[in-house]
Amino acid sequence: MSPTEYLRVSDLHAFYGESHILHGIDFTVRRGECVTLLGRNGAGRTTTLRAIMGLTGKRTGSIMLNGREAINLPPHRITQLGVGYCPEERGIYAGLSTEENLLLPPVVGSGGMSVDEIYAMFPNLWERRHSQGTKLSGGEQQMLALARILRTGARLLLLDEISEGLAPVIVQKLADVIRELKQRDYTVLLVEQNFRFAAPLADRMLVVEHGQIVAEIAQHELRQRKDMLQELLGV
Amino acid sequence: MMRTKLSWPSVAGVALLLVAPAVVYPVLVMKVLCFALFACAFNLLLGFTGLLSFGHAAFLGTAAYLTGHALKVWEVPTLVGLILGTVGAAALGWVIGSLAIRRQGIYFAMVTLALAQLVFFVLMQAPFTHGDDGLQGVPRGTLFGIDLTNDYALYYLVVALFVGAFWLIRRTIDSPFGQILKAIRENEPRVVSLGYDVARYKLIAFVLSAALAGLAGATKTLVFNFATLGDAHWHMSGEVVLMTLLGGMGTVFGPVVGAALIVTLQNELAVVAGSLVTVIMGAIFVVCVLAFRRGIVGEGIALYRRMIGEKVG
Amino acid sequence: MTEIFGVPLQALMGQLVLGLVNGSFYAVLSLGLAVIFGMLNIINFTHGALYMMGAMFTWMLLEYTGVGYWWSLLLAPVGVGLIGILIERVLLRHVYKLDHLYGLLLTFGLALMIEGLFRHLYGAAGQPYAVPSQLTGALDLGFMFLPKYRAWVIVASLAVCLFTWYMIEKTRLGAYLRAATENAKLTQALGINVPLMVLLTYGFSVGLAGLAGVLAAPTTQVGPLMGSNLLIVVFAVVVIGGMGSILGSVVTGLGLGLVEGLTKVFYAEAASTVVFIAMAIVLMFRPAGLFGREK
Amino acid sequence: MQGQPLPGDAHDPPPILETRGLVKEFRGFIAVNGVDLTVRRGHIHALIGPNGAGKTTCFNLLTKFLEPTRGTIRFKGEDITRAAPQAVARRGMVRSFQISSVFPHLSVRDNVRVALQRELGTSFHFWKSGRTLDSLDARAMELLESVGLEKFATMVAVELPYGRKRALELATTLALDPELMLLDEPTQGMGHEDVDRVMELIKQVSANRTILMVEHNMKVVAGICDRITVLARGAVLAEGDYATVSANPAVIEAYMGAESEDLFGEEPTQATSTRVPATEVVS
Amino acid sequence: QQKISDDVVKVGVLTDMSGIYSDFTGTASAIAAQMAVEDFSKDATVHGKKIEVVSADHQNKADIGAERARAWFDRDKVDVIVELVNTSVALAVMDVAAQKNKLALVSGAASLPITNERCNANTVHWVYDSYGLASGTAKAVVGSGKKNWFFIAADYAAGAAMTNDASRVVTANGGKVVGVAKHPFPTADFSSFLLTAQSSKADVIALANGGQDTITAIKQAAEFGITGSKQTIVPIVLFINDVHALGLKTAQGLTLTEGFYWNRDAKTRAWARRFFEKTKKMPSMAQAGVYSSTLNFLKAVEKTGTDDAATVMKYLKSNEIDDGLFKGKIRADGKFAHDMLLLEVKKPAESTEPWDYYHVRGIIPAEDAALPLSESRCSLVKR
Ligand SMILES: Nc1ncnc2c1ncn2[C@@H]1O[C@H](COP(=O)(O)OP(=O)(O)OP(=O)(O)O)[C@@H](O)[C@H]1O
Ligand SMILES: Nc1ncnc2c1ncn2[C@@H]1O[C@H](COP(=O)(O)OP(=O)(O)OP(=O)(O)O)[C@@H](O)[C@H]1O
Ligand SMILES: [Mg+2]
Ligand SMILES: [Mg+2]
Repeated sequence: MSPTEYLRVSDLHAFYGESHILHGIDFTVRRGECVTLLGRNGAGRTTTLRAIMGLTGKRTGSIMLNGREAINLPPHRITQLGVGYCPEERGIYAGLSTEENLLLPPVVGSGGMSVDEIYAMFPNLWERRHSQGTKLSGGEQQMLALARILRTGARLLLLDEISEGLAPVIVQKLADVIRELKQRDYTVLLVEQNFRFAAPLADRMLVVEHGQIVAEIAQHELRQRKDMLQELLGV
Repeated sequence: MMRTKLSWPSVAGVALLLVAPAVVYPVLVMKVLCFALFACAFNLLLGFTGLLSFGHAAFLGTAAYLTGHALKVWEVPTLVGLILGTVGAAALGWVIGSLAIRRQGIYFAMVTLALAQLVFFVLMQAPFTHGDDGLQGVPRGTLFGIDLTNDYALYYLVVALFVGAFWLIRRTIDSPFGQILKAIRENEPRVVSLGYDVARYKLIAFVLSAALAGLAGATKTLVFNFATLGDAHWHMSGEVVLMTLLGGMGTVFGPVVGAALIVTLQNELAVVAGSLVTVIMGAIFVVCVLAFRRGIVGEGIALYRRMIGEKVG
Repeated sequence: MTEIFGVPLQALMGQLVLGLVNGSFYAVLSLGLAVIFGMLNIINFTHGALYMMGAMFTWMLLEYTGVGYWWSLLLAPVGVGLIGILIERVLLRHVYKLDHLYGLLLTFGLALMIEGLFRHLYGAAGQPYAVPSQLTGALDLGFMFLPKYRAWVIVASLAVCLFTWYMIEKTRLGAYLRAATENAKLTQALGINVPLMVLLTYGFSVGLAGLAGVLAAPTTQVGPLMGSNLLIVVFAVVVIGGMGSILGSVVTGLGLGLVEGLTKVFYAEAASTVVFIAMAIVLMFRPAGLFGREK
Repeated sequence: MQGQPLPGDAHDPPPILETRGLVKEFRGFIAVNGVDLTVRRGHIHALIGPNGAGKTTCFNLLTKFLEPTRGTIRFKGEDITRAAPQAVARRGMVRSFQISSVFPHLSVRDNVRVALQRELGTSFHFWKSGRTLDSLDARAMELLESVGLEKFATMVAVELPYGRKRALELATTLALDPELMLLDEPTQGMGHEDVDRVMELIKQVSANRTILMVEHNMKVVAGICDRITVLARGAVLAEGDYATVSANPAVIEAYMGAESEDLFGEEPTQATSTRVPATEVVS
Repeated sequence: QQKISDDVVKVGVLTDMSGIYSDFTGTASAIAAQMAVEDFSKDATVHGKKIEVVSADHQNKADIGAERARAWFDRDKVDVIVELVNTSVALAVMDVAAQKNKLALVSGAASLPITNERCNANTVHWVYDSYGLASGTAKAVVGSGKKNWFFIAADYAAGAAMTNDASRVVTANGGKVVGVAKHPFPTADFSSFLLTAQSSKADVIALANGGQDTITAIKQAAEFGITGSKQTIVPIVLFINDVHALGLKTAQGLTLTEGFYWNRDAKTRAWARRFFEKTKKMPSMAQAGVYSSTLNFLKAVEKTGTDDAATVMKYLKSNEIDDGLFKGKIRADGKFAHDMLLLEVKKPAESTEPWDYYHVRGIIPAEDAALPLSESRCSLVKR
């Protein structure tokens, strides 16, 4: 495998109970790259991320995380390989204050942002740091979910629908954050419904349909493959 | 369905029961039958409704004392005595049940356990139970002129009672009511969405189970001529769980097998095990949970199905 | 002197204080149960047996190694905790995936085994354990003479409850624990070794039971049966408290101790049943328990 | 953003279900926020909206699986705001679940029979023989045929493929012959062919009843729905037939965003709101 | 003149080996019976027929006990069942013995009904009963000048019975009952009851309960400094094994009644030491009773030449019994009336050897320690 390659997923199948959701996902993400998974509701993008984290039911195939096979590792070991996961449902803890939520994930690598940096980046969190996690507004919860993995120094970020439920200004800010992360040579795997948000950020876009990758589009091909995207994403 | 697949064992079983006293002690068999009935009643709840009651001894004990007192002090006819015990247990079941079904799962178990303990204390303190002495020397009386002090006479009464109750339980399981119980165990919200009042089904199942447990207790008093606090102690509640688990919960014959095993085991351990009886009982529990969850009959059925190449649900 | 329902206030106060002593046992035990339930979703039927073990260890330490009360206060709970860890590793592990009723049955069987074993080895009448010399004698509270040891029991258990509460509510570790209780999978995905946490939590909670055992040793006969009856009462406490919060179980524990104390004044015969009656009433009006949120 | 329910003109059928100012709060978080919903007799009415918009919660409120925090629900003119779930079901409003919801270890036929036997009124009769239920088999088979499951009648439900389970669920719901049927994402997790079958099915069963369904699949919505209500962040964003709704810019922004015309317009727009996918919320 | 049935004389020791009574009965009782057989005849025979001892654990379950008794009598040729601790089991087995016309010699159980309303012709109550302990102790203690009594009584049949029996004697002998505190059974915390007792200023605090409760109460009495105060604690039912379990430090000064004390005289000591050899503990009165009852049964068989229940019982009831452990006569109602010992627990300093726990403070004559036949409700007592 090429040295710059950070994540290689091959022939990944995943299940929830009896329902077979992923039917053989194949893709790779190189270090410092930002890749977006597009697709309709229920296409299987979230499931892809959950499967990488080992959160689905049964899963088969192979997941190489910079050279280590992770398909059989328990979630916390996967994280310790330097992965940060921001779940679709955000997963803010009601039992913890904002700050506790932020400090919860253990540091898994060097080069994570300091708490001050984070508060500087998301002032709202600073203001609300003592209030109960789930009392935050949807948008603030989203920031918190993202912020807490930036702290850990994870090099690969799996971000699920981070733009959703956020006011345009914050979406803007998030876009900047992602860009900055790319500067810092983070690797990002983005799941997005909001095409406008994803398009400018992604080096490549993978289209998921019924648990399979049906198309790959590089940043520069966007315009000419517009109709094809229409067809795949639209109705 | 069960009905067709398992009817031959019932026939064989009944036949066996009829000839049994020729070889084994009638009293021993009667004891087994009492506990088998107790376990079946319990299984109706755990195995077919998915409710683990950890306080079924309360019903066994209460009925045992009620029947005993009625026969000894009020000197009612035997049949009336049995009915009183059963009805009493049912009533108690209704009270405890309507409290307990407000909670699910583990809570349900704890609540039943606690309430049963309450009943135990009450029985312990009530004068008519004679505390430690137990309610002794309960007369068996007569039935349709037949003198029941004769073990064999009583034996056939007990067999009749058991077979009757057992039939009722199986009938219940297959009945329209039983169908709903199964459905509730499988997927409660769905049953609600189909317009059934789940709580009432649970309660009825609970009362039914309590009543039959009561019948077991009443019969036991008749067999042994006494009722003691042991019948109401929470160890007894534990034992019936063990019987059901060992025999196979949710199977029709499991509890019977389990009861037979445990009863004989206890009798034999009495001579051989010295002071390790409880340890052994506990060990059986642990093994069953870890390695043997289907229970003897359950495993048997599974094996049988595998042999005739049928999938196990 | 002042009277309440014909009971001299002095006596009443006395009984309340004594109720508080029992209450603190309930509190420590139900606390452990609650934490275990929160993390493992298991009702730990062995809790009573392990409480007994705590006391037995205390006795053994003195009997065989001459180690006294104060060291036992540390060693016995640790010992019990280790045994708990063993139990979790060897047995409980296998039932998490199953319906949680199996957890209950498993621990029940285990309790039988432990109690039977100790009875077999050390007899039923139990063993004597003297009050540590530093705590003999009584305090004059004005309205009663409270044996120093009883006072110590109250102080110690309240301290333990407070400590546990602090650990869980205010520390990093506690945050992990709360997170794992709320959403184990995600917490693990954030890089926290949840299985290990579960192991330690169980060890700790069981250690609490052991500690309660040590505290009980000088006040009751140290025998194999001391756990089983107490446990059922604690279950009732748990149902009443409702597994809601840590504080919930503590408060309920102490509260019921007081209620029991009062009952002993006004209608002693009901002292052992009052807890269960209380439970029935609570169930009628607050099925989820006083501090409980539906699980 | 409050969408106005269109003034019911003459040839609009009468409403069967109406909600006024329906609100549901979960510990401070408002999942459903003042929804006025009007479902008219005989319609296939779709409830769409981004994840976490409150669709499933709405269902749970309508079927009384959740107690509304505020607001009223009227079904067939009667106020059912405080009725018990089973009572609502008996009045003829029956729902299906977002996660497939069958009785896994009962046979396919028995699954349907559980629903059918309610009509017999013998469901408390524990002394009656199970055979008394055999009279229902004929009807059960009919229903299974109507969803193309007749071949699987004796199979244990567990063993059905996902799509077929949804079909079975539908059959079970149909067994109660409800006047109003609530379907939560009936095509979720299905392949194309399944989707088409279910679409057909819904169309065909809608003959003499009303259907309210949650659906993410625009194809289905566009295909068979007479009327569409769009929820966003717990409130009604728009209402009307597919044409009206899909043209509504607010809806395009909030929900259909990705397929809107100015696909590559630079300015970021109002994004959709997503929280816990209901698959993990309900149950 | 019948012979020995089915050519063997079998003694069944039915006892509690795994439960709360196992300390003062249990496996050691079986050993006691075995000793009796050996002492009776070296080669364990009578009239050339083998003597065997079998034993079983009734697990404190009456039905298991009754079951076992039936099996023994019908199948295993057992002629007599001894020990029978736990009153519910004892009463149940008595009935079986009567049915099968075999013998039941009770030494472990305490309940009065055994020789009162539930008495039968096949049963002897060998060692003690709750009435004897209650009234006997009461009379002796009141006699010693301790007039005011406070009862801490378990709130169930047995507790009530003991309280009444004792109270009657107390008042009859010019004493006075200043209070009764009923406690639920079982109780883990007696402090509140002890407080009330303490404040009652009674001379005597009588514990009308048993087993674990009594032990706990005594232990906590020590904690509350009642032990060693001028208030005397009188546990009505207590065995030397309980004192052993409590330790002299806690138990010192208790006044109680037992039917047997190993360290009473040379004979008892000699026997007890042999018992100790085998069991590593000194005999309780129950275990002594097992020895005594077995021995005397065998003697009776030898004298009468049969193991027929009626004959043996007739002999036992018509001859004075004196085996060095117990001395007295078996009454019509089956109560073995013998002297009881009023004992006081020594201070740790006073104890000269292990298990040397008691001062013998007096002898309670048989007639004080048994329900007067005039008051008996036993059908065997003709008036
Ligand atoms: N816990 C679950 N149990 C069963 N099925 C599930 C579960 N979670 C998701 N699914 C199903 O898996 C399929 C893919 O879900 P997934 O969440 O991956 O969709 P997605 O591509 O992320 O779209 P969106 O996030 O917009 O819902 C859907 O059909 C969904 O119904
Ligand atoms: N029990 C609950 N406790 C707290 N919040 C809840 C609960 N149930 C739902 N919610 C919240 O209410 C909102 C609406 O949830 P709902 O399930 O109705 O969304 P939905 O529109 O059905 O989404 P989907 O398309 O994924 O089914 C979500 O944000 C969810 O977080
Ligand atoms: Mg998703
Ligand atoms: Mg013989």
